[in-house]
Amino acid sequence: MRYLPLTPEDRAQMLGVIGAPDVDALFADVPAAARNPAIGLAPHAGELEVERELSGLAALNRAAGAGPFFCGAGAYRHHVPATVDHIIQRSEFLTSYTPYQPEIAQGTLQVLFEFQTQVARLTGLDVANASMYDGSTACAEAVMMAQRVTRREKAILSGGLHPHYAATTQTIAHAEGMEIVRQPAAIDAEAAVIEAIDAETACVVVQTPNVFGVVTDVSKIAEAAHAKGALLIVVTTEAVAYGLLKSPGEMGADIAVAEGQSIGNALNYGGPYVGLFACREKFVRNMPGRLCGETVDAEGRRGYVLTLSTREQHIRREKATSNICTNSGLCALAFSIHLSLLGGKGLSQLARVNHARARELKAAVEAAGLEVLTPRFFNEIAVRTKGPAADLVERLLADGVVAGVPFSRLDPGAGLDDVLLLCATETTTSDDIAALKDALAR
Amino acid sequence: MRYLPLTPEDRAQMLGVIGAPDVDALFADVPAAARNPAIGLAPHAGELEVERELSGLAALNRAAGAGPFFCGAGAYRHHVPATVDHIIQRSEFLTSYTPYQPEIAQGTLQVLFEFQTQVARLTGLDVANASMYDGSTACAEAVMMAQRVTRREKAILSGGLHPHYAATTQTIAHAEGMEIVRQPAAIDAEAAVIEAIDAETACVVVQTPNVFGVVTDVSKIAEAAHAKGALLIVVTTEAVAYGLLKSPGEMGADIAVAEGQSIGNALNYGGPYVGLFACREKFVRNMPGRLCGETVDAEGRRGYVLTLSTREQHIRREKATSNICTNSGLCALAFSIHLSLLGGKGLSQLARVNHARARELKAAVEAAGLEVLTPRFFNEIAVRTKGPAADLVERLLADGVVAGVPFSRLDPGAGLDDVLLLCATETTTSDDIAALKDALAR
Amino acid sequence: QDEPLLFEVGGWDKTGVDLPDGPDADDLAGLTRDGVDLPGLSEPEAVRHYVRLSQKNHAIDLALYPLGSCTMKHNPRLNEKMARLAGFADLHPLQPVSTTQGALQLMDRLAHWLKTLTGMPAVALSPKAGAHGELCGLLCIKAAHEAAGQGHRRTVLVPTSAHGTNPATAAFVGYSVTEIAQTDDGRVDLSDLAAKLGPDVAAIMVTNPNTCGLFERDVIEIARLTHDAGAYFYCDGANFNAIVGKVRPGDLGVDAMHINLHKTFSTPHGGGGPGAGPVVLSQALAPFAPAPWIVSGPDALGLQEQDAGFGRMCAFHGQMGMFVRAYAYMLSHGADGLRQVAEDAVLNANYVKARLSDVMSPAFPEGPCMHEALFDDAWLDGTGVTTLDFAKAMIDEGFHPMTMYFPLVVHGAMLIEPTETESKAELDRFCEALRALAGAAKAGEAERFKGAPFLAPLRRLDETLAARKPKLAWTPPAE
Amino acid sequence: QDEPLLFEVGGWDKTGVDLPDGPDADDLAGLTRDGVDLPGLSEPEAVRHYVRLSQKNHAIDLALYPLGSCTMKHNPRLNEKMARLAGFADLHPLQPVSTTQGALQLMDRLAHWLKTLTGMPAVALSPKAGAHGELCGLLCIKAAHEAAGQGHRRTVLVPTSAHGTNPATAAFVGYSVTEIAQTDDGRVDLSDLAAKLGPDVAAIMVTNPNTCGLFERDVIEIARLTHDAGAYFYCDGANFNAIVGKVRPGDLGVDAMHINLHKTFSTPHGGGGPGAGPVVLSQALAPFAPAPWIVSGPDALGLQEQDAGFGRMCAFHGQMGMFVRAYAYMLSHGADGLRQVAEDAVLNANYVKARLSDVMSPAFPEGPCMHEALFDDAWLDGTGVTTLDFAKAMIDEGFHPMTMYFPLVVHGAMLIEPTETESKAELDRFCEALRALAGAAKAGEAERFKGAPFLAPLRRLDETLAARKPKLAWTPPAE
Repeated sequence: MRYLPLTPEDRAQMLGVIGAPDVDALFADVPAAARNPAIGLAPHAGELEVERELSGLAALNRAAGAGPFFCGAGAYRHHVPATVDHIIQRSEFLTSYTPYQPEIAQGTLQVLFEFQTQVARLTGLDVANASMYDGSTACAEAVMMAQRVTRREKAILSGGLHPHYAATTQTIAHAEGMEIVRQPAAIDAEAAVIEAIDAETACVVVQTPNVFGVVTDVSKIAEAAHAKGALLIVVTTEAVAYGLLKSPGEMGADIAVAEGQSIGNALNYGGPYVGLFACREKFVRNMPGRLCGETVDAEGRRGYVLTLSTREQHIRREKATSNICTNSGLCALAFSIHLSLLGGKGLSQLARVNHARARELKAAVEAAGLEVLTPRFFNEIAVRTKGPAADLVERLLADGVVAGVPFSRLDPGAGLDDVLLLCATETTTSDDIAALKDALAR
Repeated sequence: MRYLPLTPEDRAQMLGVIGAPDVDALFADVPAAARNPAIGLAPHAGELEVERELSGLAALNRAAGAGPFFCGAGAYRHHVPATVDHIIQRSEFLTSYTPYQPEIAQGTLQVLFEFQTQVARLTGLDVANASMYDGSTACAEAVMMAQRVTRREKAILSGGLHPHYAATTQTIAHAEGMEIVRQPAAIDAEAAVIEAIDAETACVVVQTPNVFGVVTDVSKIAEAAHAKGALLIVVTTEAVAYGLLKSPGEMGADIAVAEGQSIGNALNYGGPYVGLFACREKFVRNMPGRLCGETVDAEGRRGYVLTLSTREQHIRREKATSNICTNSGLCALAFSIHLSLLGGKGLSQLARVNHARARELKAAVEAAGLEVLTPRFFNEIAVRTKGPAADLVERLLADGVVAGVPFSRLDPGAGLDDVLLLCATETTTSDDIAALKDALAR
Repeated sequence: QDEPLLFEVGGWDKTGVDLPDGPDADDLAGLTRDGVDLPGLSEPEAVRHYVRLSQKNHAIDLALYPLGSCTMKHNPRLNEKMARLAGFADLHPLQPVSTTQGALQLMDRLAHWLKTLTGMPAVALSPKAGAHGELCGLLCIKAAHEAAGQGHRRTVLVPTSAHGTNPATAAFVGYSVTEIAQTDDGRVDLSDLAAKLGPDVAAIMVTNPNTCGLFERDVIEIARLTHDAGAYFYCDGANFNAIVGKVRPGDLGVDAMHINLHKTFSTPHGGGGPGAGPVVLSQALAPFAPAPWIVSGPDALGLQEQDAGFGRMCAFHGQMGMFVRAYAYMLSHGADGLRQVAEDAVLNANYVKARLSDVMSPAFPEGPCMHEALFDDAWLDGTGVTTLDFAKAMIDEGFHPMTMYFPLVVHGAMLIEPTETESKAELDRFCEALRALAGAAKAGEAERFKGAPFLAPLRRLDETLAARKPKLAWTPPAE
Repeated sequence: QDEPLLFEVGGWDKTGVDLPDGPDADDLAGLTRDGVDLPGLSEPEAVRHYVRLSQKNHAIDLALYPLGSCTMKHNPRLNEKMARLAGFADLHPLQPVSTTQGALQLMDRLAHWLKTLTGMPAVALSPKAGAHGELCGLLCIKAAHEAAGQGHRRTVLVPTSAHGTNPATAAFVGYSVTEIAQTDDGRVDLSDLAAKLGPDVAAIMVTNPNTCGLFERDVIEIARLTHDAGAYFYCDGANFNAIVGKVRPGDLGVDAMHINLHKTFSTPHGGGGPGAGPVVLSQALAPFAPAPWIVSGPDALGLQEQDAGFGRMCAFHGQMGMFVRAYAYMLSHGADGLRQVAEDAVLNANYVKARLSDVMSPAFPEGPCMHEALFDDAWLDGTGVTTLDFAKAMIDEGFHPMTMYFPLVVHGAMLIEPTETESKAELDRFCEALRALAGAAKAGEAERFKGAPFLAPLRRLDETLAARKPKLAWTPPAE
């Protein structure tokens, strides 16, 4: 067995040192009836065989890059420089543990410190944590953090929030005891939350660009929330949008959360991804997740450590701010490397290119006779289809075009079966858009 | 430009320190008329664009793994563990130079020392060098080394030697002043060299398994050569065969050379590959190429250095044993890693599996009515085709089967147009063989 | 040597990508920001920055990483390669399911292996880490109780030795946590458990093998008592690697258990995630599992993405990238290899325990341990050396420290988990180093420990300073 | 810390692959060996062995690697990724050419770029490294002379400053080597050249920019004199990176030049190869180029594999894996970027020269250098420190030494080539370190140099011992 270094001779010698007759003697505490059951699974296989089986399964999927492709809605196909994947595969990053021993984990820790700074600057807020599982769980954590900060129980979710984010938040925050008010899905629904804010409101959650692609200046919502003592949580599922749009902090957000997959990370059929989480400095002791902070070593040299861990489960146990143990360290590293390659300049360029591709997409869709519903967009638009959007997607698939995401797949009960979400990024070519247009025209 | 760190401000500052008005002033020694010509090539491109162009070109090729595939004849498709490619991509191996500064190159040096030991043991000889460009140039170098050892000028090449090896040797050794006697290509031709050995013969070059796949015990040839004061050079193009067959050293070879690609390295359309070169200890100071030796440091600790460099061009200049400067370091590393994973046990297993696949191949080809010409084989056979082998290959390609290499492609003048070379390895499945058989039967 | 922060070396107008400037977004007037205040690095600078940083890390690829309860085992590179196949990595979670049949098949096969190995009938794949899986499991239990009119059950029983995530998760879900006492031999005190199991108890959460590295030998009785009291048995599966292929939790009466794919099935820890925490469920709990759920159609697999169980744990289908790796690991080992994994993990731990017991003090000297060997600090009495000091001195020997001060039930705990992927030679090297250190501690060489590490990139860090005046982001130097 | 040899840690019956035993080869009775006497490592052991070893190496990814004449520049990872595409990496050299059209197109495009950048009409792609390319070039020249009835030309002229491969290659081909004198300002002495160019001269071999880092400003006159004498002008293209995109050797009268793809076009050095050494050729030499050769058919590209030119340099078509990397690099830079490469390489070298000239002694202080800055050891006079000592002390500062004692024409030569992929910040760090070292040397701190390096994995190695009693393979310890 190629992963198991012990030889039969090793095992015999070691049992001798231990003083056990055989290895089964070491399992004596296991009830005999439950020991060594027959397991009806295949025996071990060589690398070639395993590679064949998995390559075979992979070949049954249509990779996003295999042809014209317009899916977004919370996960985005971007080009990631080869350097990113190279570095995250370095043994010292890939096969290290959470940096609990800072003296021999400064590589990971400095990266986290840099990541936190990058996220704080992207979101226009003061502090960011060392990442969350993904955007949706970050959203749920943000809502629960608002409860800790405001000591109120109610959260208002905008109708523009990604339905999966809403469902995740509803499930998790509700379990923790919060009341979740989810507004009906609607294209340009952000302002509607203002009406709902009251003195019991812990927070309002608004997404921009929202799930329909609509870009919103949330400043007025921030004012309204703050006037009632509530927090504003701004959600972004497409982190590249930070390169072009006003930051949540600039618009008055108290907490910003985002899905960071777009930067540095592949689509991966939905995971692993990386949640971004930033807030104003005054809330820092109520934040969930890991934090990395600067300090000095015994000789006065600058160094980094995990800090404020008195918020965390391994110290506080049932009094922790969250039950989170792992973060998404390697995805955060990928994010940080890609962003350090981009820099502010490259991110701005990338965002502009994305926006330009989406404008080209919009023009093509309109030329094909469909109504575009999104008034202001970054790289995603919602389109009104003739008949169910899901049917259109199936039809276009037969023409080799993956046309986007029917909104009904995300929220079947919303009555928006004729809404299709389409996205374009820097990976979308004019040929791709032409193929979509032609297929639509057929 | 993503690979160029200098900013315009950097450049201006640096020119200031240098005291040059502009960068062109630094090129003042270049004749003005030849400076800054218009270059009619495309401007720089982003990573995404480059990736698109190269992926497009790659897609125009049919990868060997895309279907039934039976080419060998000097390059072999084997499964390489993922670990091998992972390790050779580590910065510290990939982006380091020839280990001229041993204090900060012990990683590379120890690997070379291990590699040399592995090659010596595989070939059954005393010493091996740190690799050559490939098997064919190693063969030419071996012939020239025989000239240095024996102070004779004539080399006899067996008719079973790979025609590309013969041509390379003829070109290079002839340029250096040797007389090359190349015997006519024939299936089982090794013993024929005995007749040709005379008192002017520096060496005889025999390949086993030969280009037709024939396995030969060369002990008698060794005796005959030694009786006349000539050296025996044994060539192997399929290094996996070392796992099953008697080693060259065991059969009396003075020098063994081989193509090491089969172990650790991909097909790469012919390169880079890695030449193996081993000989008896008494000839070591006549060896070409780099050698790594054990020594101690100033504190008595064991370490490794490049040694016996008084043979080499950078010291001896026109008196060097060879003009070789680089070896094939990274390919040698891949070879050594793969072989250290295999171990003697795994290599034996791998060789037996290869042999078994080839036996299955032989049975299928015979069942399809073709005559197999190779009496004793490792993983390659030569087959008599009805009509030109090249035509058969074209016909089977239309059926999706890459049937092997027509011998006429290697040596069009040999009059063996109806000979097809086929190979099977551990990557060849029974389905592949069945597909070949079906296609042959059509 | 100090590696500057990227903010100190990067250029504020520099970039390591080649992109066009792109047109102005004139249609978004008033909504755009004025640049992004982040430095960029050319590619050579970026590579060097991260490669230099990486060399400041310890890693399982460098030496034994004996973090008890964390399971740092070898991460096969084949798995990395497989996860990067375009058919998996370049696959969008919302593509038409007809274009993702291979992915669904992989998830279905992974589920089959997980169910078969645990002897449980169902598995929820979507939880993104162990703690997320615990949450999922407790939400299933809560939903099941509510469906049965047992919503009044508000207490969860947790042994004192439990991982912090257990009480944290229970509290998160709104349960009150009651601790169960431990016996002198490191197991759940059955009489205390029986006494505390009442009509208010929703579940017990027991880790097995437990965090003392011991198998709960009364586990079947624990399950019986729990079920008799109308409660569910949640098993923390963090230590499943000690029994995989050897014992099926389903045979022991477990109702729910999360599986850390990075612990048992070798997906890399990555410096702190991503993990993956699928939860196997008993028949009673299966109906309450969250969306999404794979469903078998006549010709193809489908995904039920709405209205399943108690809700939704996250946006998509879980950690697909980790599923690929874990499945590759399973196929590589097979049923026989996985049993060998458990046996070798336990053998290695017992070997370490045997080799160190004469110089250190095992917390539970009697009987075998499972996959980790637990020592207390009694043997350090009078040396002036603490568990922490001892652990830091290990760094100077080239090893990562063991887990310290956990579990809480053992004074100055040192929890050593070698895993099955360590060779005897490496174990011997490790034991020799620890024996030498132990000798030094007892010989009064306290200074060697108090100041340790001496040979690491940095000396001990001031964690108090970091927490008192948190500096969590780089700020430009004051002019 | 010492890493044992794999023969000391591996198991003689262990393997890190999972293969069946395979049937006996009973048809090969008498031809088989009795096992293979090599140890195996399990995969975790192998990974650890090589990762530990790797950390004992310096690398361009870690810091400046200022080896003059070796050109250690950044190796883009995109190129590694592209070379591993199945369509390139998993392609057999003898597949039907109809199934390798993409590979042939790539070679054809690479050839086009090489020809356009050098201003030469032809290129032979197959040479496997620079020295192999030199051999190819001289064989073309020899064949051309023979074809023209000039086979009696047996002398090659080579400047004293040449790379060792130049005279070695010339001698290899059977030419006698005559040295050309050098002027005080480091260039070919034209009058000496003119005097030695006679009817026996087959070729001159001149590196340009030369190994002193200087451009041969009389290159056009050199070419004229050479051609007038009936000889060919072979240019060693090792330093083409200094002028790529900026000057075309074809415009200077060059007849043949090899191009080290790893120097100019960034393919990785890999600890000593593989390289690639395509040779561009003038119209006069093109017909003599070796097989194989790409030919354009009506619908497709083909390969002429026989009867081309003077013969064959190697078994197949050259270093395809390196071609892919080099072509990716060319596309990434484009014509504009490649000129910038040359300019930045020269700028960086002149900057280093300017910053160090007051504390060290430049060999040729007047005028600009090209891509490398050459110092002699005059400035070390009386310090007791040699060039070697100084270089070894650089290791303790985290840098690789520069090239030492080459070119031979400069006493105690120190040849520094920073390349274009170094940032100003890294150059400054380097110059500061060298200035500080120079100060220390002059301040009489000779011990800091004599014993250096102190901080490397090993101290200075005994090369004399290694050569006197060569130990070139591991042998089992005596019982």
